[in-house]
Amino acid sequence: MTEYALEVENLRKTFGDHVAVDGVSFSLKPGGSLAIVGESGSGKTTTARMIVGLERPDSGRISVTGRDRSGVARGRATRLARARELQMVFQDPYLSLDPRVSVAQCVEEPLRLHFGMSPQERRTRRDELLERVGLGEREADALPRRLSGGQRQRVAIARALATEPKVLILDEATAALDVSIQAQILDLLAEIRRDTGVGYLFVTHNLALVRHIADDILVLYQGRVVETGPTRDVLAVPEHPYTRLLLHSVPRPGWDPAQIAADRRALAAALKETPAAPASPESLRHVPDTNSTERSAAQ
Amino acid sequence: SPSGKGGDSAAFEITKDTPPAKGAVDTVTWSLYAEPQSLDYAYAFDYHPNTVLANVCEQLMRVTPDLKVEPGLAAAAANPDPKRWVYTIRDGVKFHDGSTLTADDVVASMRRHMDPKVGSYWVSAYQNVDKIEKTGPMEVTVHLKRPDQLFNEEMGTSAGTIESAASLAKEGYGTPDVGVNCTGPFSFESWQKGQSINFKKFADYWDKALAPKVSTLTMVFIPDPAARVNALLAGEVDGGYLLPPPGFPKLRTATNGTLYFGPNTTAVNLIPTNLKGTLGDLKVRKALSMALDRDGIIKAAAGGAATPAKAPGATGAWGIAPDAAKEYYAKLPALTRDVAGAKKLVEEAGATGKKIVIATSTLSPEIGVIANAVQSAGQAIGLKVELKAVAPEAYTALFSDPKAREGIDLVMTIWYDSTPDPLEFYGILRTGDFSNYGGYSNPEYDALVDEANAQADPAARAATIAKLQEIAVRDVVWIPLYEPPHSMFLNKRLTGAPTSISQLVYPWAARLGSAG
Amino acid sequence: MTAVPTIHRRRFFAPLSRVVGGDKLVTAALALLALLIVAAAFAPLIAPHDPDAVDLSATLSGSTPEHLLGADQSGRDVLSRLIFGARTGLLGPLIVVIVSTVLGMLIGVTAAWHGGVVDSVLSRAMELIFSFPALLLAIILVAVFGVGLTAPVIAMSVAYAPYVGRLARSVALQEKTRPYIQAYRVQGWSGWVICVKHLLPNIAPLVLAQSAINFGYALMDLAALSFLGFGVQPPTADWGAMINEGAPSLLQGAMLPALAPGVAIVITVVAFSIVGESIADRVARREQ
Amino acid sequence: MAGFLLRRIAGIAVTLLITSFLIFGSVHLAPGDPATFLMGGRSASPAALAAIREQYHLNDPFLVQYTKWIGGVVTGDFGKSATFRQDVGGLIAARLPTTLWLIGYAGLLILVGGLVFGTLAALRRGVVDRAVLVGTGIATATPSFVAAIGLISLFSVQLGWFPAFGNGTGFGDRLYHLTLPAAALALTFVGLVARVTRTSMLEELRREHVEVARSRGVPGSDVVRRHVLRNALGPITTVTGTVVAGLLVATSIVETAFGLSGVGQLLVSSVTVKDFPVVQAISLLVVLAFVTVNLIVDLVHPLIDPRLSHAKGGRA
Amino acid sequence: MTTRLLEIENLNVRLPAGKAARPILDGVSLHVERGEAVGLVGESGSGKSVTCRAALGLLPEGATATGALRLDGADILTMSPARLRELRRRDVSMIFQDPRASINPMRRIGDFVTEGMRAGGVPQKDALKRAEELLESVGIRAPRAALRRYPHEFSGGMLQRVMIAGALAGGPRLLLADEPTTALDVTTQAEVISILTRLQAERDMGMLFVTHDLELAAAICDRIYVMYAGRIVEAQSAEGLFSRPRHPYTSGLLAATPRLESDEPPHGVPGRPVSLAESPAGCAFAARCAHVRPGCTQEEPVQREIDGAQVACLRVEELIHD
Ligand SMILES: Nc1ncnc2c1ncn2[C@@H]1O[C@H](COP(=O)(O)OP(=O)(O)OP(=O)(O)O)[C@@H](O)[C@H]1O
Ligand SMILES: Nc1ncnc2c1ncn2[C@@H]1O[C@H](COP(=O)(O)OP(=O)(O)OP(=O)(O)O)[C@@H](O)[C@H]1O
Ligand SMILES: [Mg+2]
Ligand SMILES: [Mg+2]
Repeated sequence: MTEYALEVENLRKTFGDHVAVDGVSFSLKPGGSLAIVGESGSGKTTTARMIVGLERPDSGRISVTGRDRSGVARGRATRLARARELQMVFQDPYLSLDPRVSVAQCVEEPLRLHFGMSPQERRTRRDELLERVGLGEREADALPRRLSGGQRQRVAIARALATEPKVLILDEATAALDVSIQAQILDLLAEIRRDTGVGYLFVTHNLALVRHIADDILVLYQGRVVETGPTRDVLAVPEHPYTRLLLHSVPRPGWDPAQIAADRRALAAALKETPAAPASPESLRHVPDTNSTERSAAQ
Repeated sequence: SPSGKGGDSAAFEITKDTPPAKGAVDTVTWSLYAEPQSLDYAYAFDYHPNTVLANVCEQLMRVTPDLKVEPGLAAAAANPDPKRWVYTIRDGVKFHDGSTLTADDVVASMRRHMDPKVGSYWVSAYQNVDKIEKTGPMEVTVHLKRPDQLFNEEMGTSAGTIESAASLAKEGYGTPDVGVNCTGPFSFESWQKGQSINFKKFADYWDKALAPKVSTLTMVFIPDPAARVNALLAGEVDGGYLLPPPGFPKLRTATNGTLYFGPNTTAVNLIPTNLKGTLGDLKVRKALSMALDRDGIIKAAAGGAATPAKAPGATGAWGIAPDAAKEYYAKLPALTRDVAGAKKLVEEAGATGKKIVIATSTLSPEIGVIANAVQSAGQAIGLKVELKAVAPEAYTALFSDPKAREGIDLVMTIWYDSTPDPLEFYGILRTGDFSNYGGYSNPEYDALVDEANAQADPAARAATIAKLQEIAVRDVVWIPLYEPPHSMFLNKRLTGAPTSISQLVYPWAARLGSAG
Repeated sequence: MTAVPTIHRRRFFAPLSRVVGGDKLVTAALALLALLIVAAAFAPLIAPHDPDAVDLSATLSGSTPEHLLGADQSGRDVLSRLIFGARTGLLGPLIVVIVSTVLGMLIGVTAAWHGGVVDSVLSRAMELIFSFPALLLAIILVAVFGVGLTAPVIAMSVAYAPYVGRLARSVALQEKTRPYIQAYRVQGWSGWVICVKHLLPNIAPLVLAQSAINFGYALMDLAALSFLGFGVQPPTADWGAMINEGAPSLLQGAMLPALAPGVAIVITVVAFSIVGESIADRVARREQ
Repeated sequence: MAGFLLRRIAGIAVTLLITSFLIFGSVHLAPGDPATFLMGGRSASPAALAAIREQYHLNDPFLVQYTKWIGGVVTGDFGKSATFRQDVGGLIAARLPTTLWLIGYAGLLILVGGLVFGTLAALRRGVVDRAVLVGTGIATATPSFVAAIGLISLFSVQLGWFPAFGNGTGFGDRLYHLTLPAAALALTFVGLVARVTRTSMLEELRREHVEVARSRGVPGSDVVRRHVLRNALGPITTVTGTVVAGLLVATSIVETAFGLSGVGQLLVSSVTVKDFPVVQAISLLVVLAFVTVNLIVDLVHPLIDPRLSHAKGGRA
Repeated sequence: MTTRLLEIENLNVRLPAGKAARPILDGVSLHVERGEAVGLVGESGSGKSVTCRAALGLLPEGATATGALRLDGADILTMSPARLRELRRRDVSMIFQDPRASINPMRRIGDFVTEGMRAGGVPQKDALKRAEELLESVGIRAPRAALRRYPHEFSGGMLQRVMIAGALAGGPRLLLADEPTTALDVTTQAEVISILTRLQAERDMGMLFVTHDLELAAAICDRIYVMYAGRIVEAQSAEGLFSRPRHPYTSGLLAATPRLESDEPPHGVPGRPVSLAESPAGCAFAARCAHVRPGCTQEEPVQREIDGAQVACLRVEELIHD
């Protein structure tokens, strides 16, 4: 009995002896928007992949609208149920579409799998979805190779929306696009959230972007959560030195790279001394509904 | 001298011998078409091992280049009664290791053929032998189960080869690492596996008439026919026997040597191996024989160098009575090609449309060419001729394993006699003989074979064999194709080597020497 | 002749067609192959003579109006034998390619898709077969089961499978991690469906390109075996066997009986590699 | 490194054990009585056959026979050839020098020819590249036996430049004798290596670090040597390794065509007469050579590409 | 009048041969003074890299160039190959986007850093010593050991430092930086940028800094050129660009860039960036421009100076007053 669309507890994943994700917990309200930020290799993608079931967590719990979705789905029913709850949009629009499948088919496929629609209904729904992401009939018949990066990402979004998921996971979904196109896609995503009430889990390393798209933010550092809270607060008054560093690193007028470089070295040195505690406990001011992160960070 | 004309190819001339050698030469390199698998005389049953061994190991009897049987290591062979051969061993014969030849060596050498553990290829020569005994320090007696004149002649082949008993007892006798220790004019030196075998002149050779003029003799193995011909033309090797027919045109026109054609005991035949099938009908066999284009076959398969044959046994194999043989041969009905007549015969036999299976193989090019020609001839007279390809090793097995012959009606063979006695060939058509592949059976014929084998007088024996020949031709037991001459190429710096096929058993290299 | 060149996903042998002749060369190669297939299929209608008809008067005749490519030792028409020889010449490699492609795809894709133990077992098995050069395997099987086309074709189908398998595996491994495949998993499709409907079709062109090239190599290997006397047996007209039979005639200055089938082999293999390489090139360019 | 080597060698041992079993086992599947094969197709009395069975342990159960055989193999005893009545080891040893010479010679031709033609094609785009591509296209499509026939009829029959037979003795003579066979053997693979060289060099030429080197004023020849060729060596080594390992079988064709008595020709003639002890031994030898060459290639790779080094990893 | 360090005048680059024939750059003019950091900003395919490489005399294969490219007055386009190599070794250096791709993975770091010097004839020992100093100056600890290590043993950020060290080896007067930090994390980017700007200032080098990040360009550059479809559409001082963008494309780009400071959400520019080859007659941006007038698709805009900014827009005067 929970009001959360997505709830993640104490997720952990290791590759060999490398700990990629360690004790990550968070939750996302229906229609909410949460951003996971962190530098390269901090475990963002791994976390996202565990949530959609592409990777099996070593331990931890994932639940969607209260139902347990930990582990890789076995039977067809669970597989389909999970797919109707969670969908994902990938980073590289050039690789995320089957080169042999036309745009229309690409959107129809999940409809066929998930809903017992008549072909007519399916076509209508498909056209709705494509229109929703700003694609017309001309693009519908095309193969992905004839589309631009932005158009492809629109197709990917339409495809993800087809199963009417509760939560859409976007792993650097705009990172490969030009700024002018990125903004178009962000506009579109905001609009979709308003209209459908789908929740977003953004994975990104671009803090400036986070400010405009996410209600809440979760900062990952070496697989662990170092800070979390409402975006506005965290960005205004970052508590953890790493968050501060990340924030200061974003170029802007009055930007002082030399100072940042010094801070970074200081942080690295500090962490080296206490490798077990990447986060200072007082920096974790808000951990929604679960204290596990606090606990794991406080030890 | 006999000569033949094959198709429209150039005529070939039989040269009985080459001019005698004038002087000594240091080294001679001779080509063989393959590497002998062993130098053990018990397994010397093919052209290449025999060509080598003839110079190294000697037999009780000796077959001369003009195909006569003479005393060899046995100074005398007596036949006191039809079921006994007594051999007096020659005195003062030295083995290559210096030891002296005794009756013990002879007994040991001969008994080996009868030992199943050895698995001698010459075991059939001993099929009538009861026991072999030493009957004196220099005398050996062979007791027979039935009269066997041929036995004595076979003692001129590998079946009569004598090796030192001590050497025979050695582990690995006849292999490249151990070699052989006989009494011949050349002694074994070394064997470069896969490349050559080297021999040295044997100083203590007993037969002074055949004292070698060549100090070192090297036999090289050149399996590829083209390579062999080119090596001869380039002077990389000095000579070779049994050359590939496709090379004849080039060798004939060589400037550095001469291609000789010599007397031969070889005949090329088609063997009907299944006298219960389509070919069981004499008319069909006759028809097939009539339909064959022998001249064409000679041109395509033998490089034009052969004579069409009327009889299955080679005329050249009548060494015991060469002149009488010509008369007997002349009396045989002429073989003229008559396709229409043949076709009629097949119709009469009711065999039109019946199937004949002929074996073909890549073992040697002639086999394929002849099989193709037979197929074409058979189809022209209304038979259905199928070619069955058999693997090279299976082709050899056709002649030893009845199972391998199952389903095959016709097999081409190149058959040579090791002795100058035509009974060696005609004897095999006796009922139940190992080599009577078709299972031909004729009591009259069998009786004549036994009669001949008991006749000590060559002329009388020849007359009996002539009757055998007539029957074999009449019954078309084998279908004769042609008789090729024996071929040899000799570099012009050399002379003296015999041209006849007896080089397989005669120490031919001992006569080799410089031409100038 | 066992080092089959392997296609790499992005890198590939410069397709001849890209440097010389362009699409025209590919068209020419395809036309030639089509011609060859037609010739093989309708050999009895096309060949001027019965391939086995013996004409001893024409033995080793050179090129004449009657025998355009001359006649062999037995006086058989070389051109007709060449045309009939295309039958075994193409059929053997075709079987090898089909079997090895199916087998290789199955192994490669299964290994890549399942990963883990399945992958390591299958990869080991492929490595094991790899340590037998195709020709050796063929020779061993010939030693065991006797000469003829069957043993070499079986041997080569097995020996070529890991070449296809390795390629299929590596391509499938890459393809498997591509987001579009993952997107299908996130959509809830079963592994089977994704594998068959999306993975296979996407890796197929590259694997087929490899197979087209393998075709040429299988042709060469099988011809070599026939040349050694292990493969197609006389009197069946077969290119490799024709070279074997024709080789002695070279001594008599008759080149055609051995040369004509030799040239036929070279041209056919070149044509197959042009086609295979251009497929691979197309795939590679589409990827970029 | 040592651990890696040990693991690889253990792997090879397992591979050899399995392959030896497969080879020995498959030969046992051969239809027909091995004893008759051993008689070389001659007439054989039952007594002679029994003697042969005894000599070759044919009456033992399969596994016992295998164990005896593999036990012998480990101690270098490959059994006795049925046709040659000699030790198989000796038969092979006598022919190995010729074959190794041939492989070495051909390998050299392949490597040098492949590198030279491939490099030329990669660097001289245009006419040279086209010529090399057409040439190698045809070369790779020319089976060695076709090449052998062509070379023999041209160079030894028509022109008489090279000897027609024999392995030669001594260095120069061998070189002279084995030139045509080595050329026939190498032709297909020169084409292959040239094309791999060309492709991987072109690929390296397109790499950014090559452009970076150019942008830093490094002369063209140095760029080619240090950046292009050096980096392209990986795939070239792999292909050359596979090719050279494969030569051991490919020589059987060339040796047969040229009538050279080497291991390959021995294999072919032994298959023809079903001399199984020889076939088994040579097959095992080929497999051994194959895996050994592959091991060498694997050991060479880290020397070419430090990223593959098994010893150290990690980042600064 | 003193000559400028780098002066590009009306540079046109096109690929002529065969099917691939197309223009890449059209009338690009820009200049860099000694000690000055100049930004070159634009979306992908706009021609930033081509412009940058042209300054080293590196053109795409088969491409032809017209116009002028001068370094200290010497024309790069007409230089002999030997002189060009000399120029690359000594006068101009370039830093590329992906350090891992730019450094030969099979050779040692030391080989990379000393390569240019060795080609210039500096003895091995001296070159290594200098390389050690350079590595030290870009902040690599244990530089002597680092010389013997291989690229794969370093992280991306560290490699980019090595790259910078290598670029500085010849003591260049002009540094070309083609998106040197795009492949790096933001924190690493800051570090690399700090090294780059420090060294640039210390050595009084001119720097042409290519990026698609307007904020980054503004943070480190004095002047910024904005490129669109193979043409320079606007050139201004950094503050000017942010406070008074003159070209509709610049404004669009600014509006589309998410900002940490502002609450204004990013707004997309409709359509997608095109390359020069794809762009129709007239203004290449016309199809995406909110202020487009029929004339825009007919007449190609030429650069004009407005309030110290160079702008290539037909309607720039009208828009200022809007
Ligand atoms: N399949 C895998 N096998 C081994 N290690 C992996 C695997 N996937 C990820 N890792 C490691 O796990 C860590 C976290 O990776 P992840 O991709 O989640 O990072 P990320 O935050 O998404 O980084 P980026 O911003 O670069 O995408 C990294 O160190 C990565 O090398
Ligand atoms: N070597 C080349 N051959 C052919 N065309 C090229 C080459 N290099 C660049 N181009 C073309 O020139 C145009 C400009 O490319 P350029 O690399 O300068 O863009 P860019 O502004 O650097 O883009 P990015 O931000 O993606 O690096 C593009 O359309 C590109 O396709
Ligand atoms: Mg990621
Ligand atoms: Mg660029």
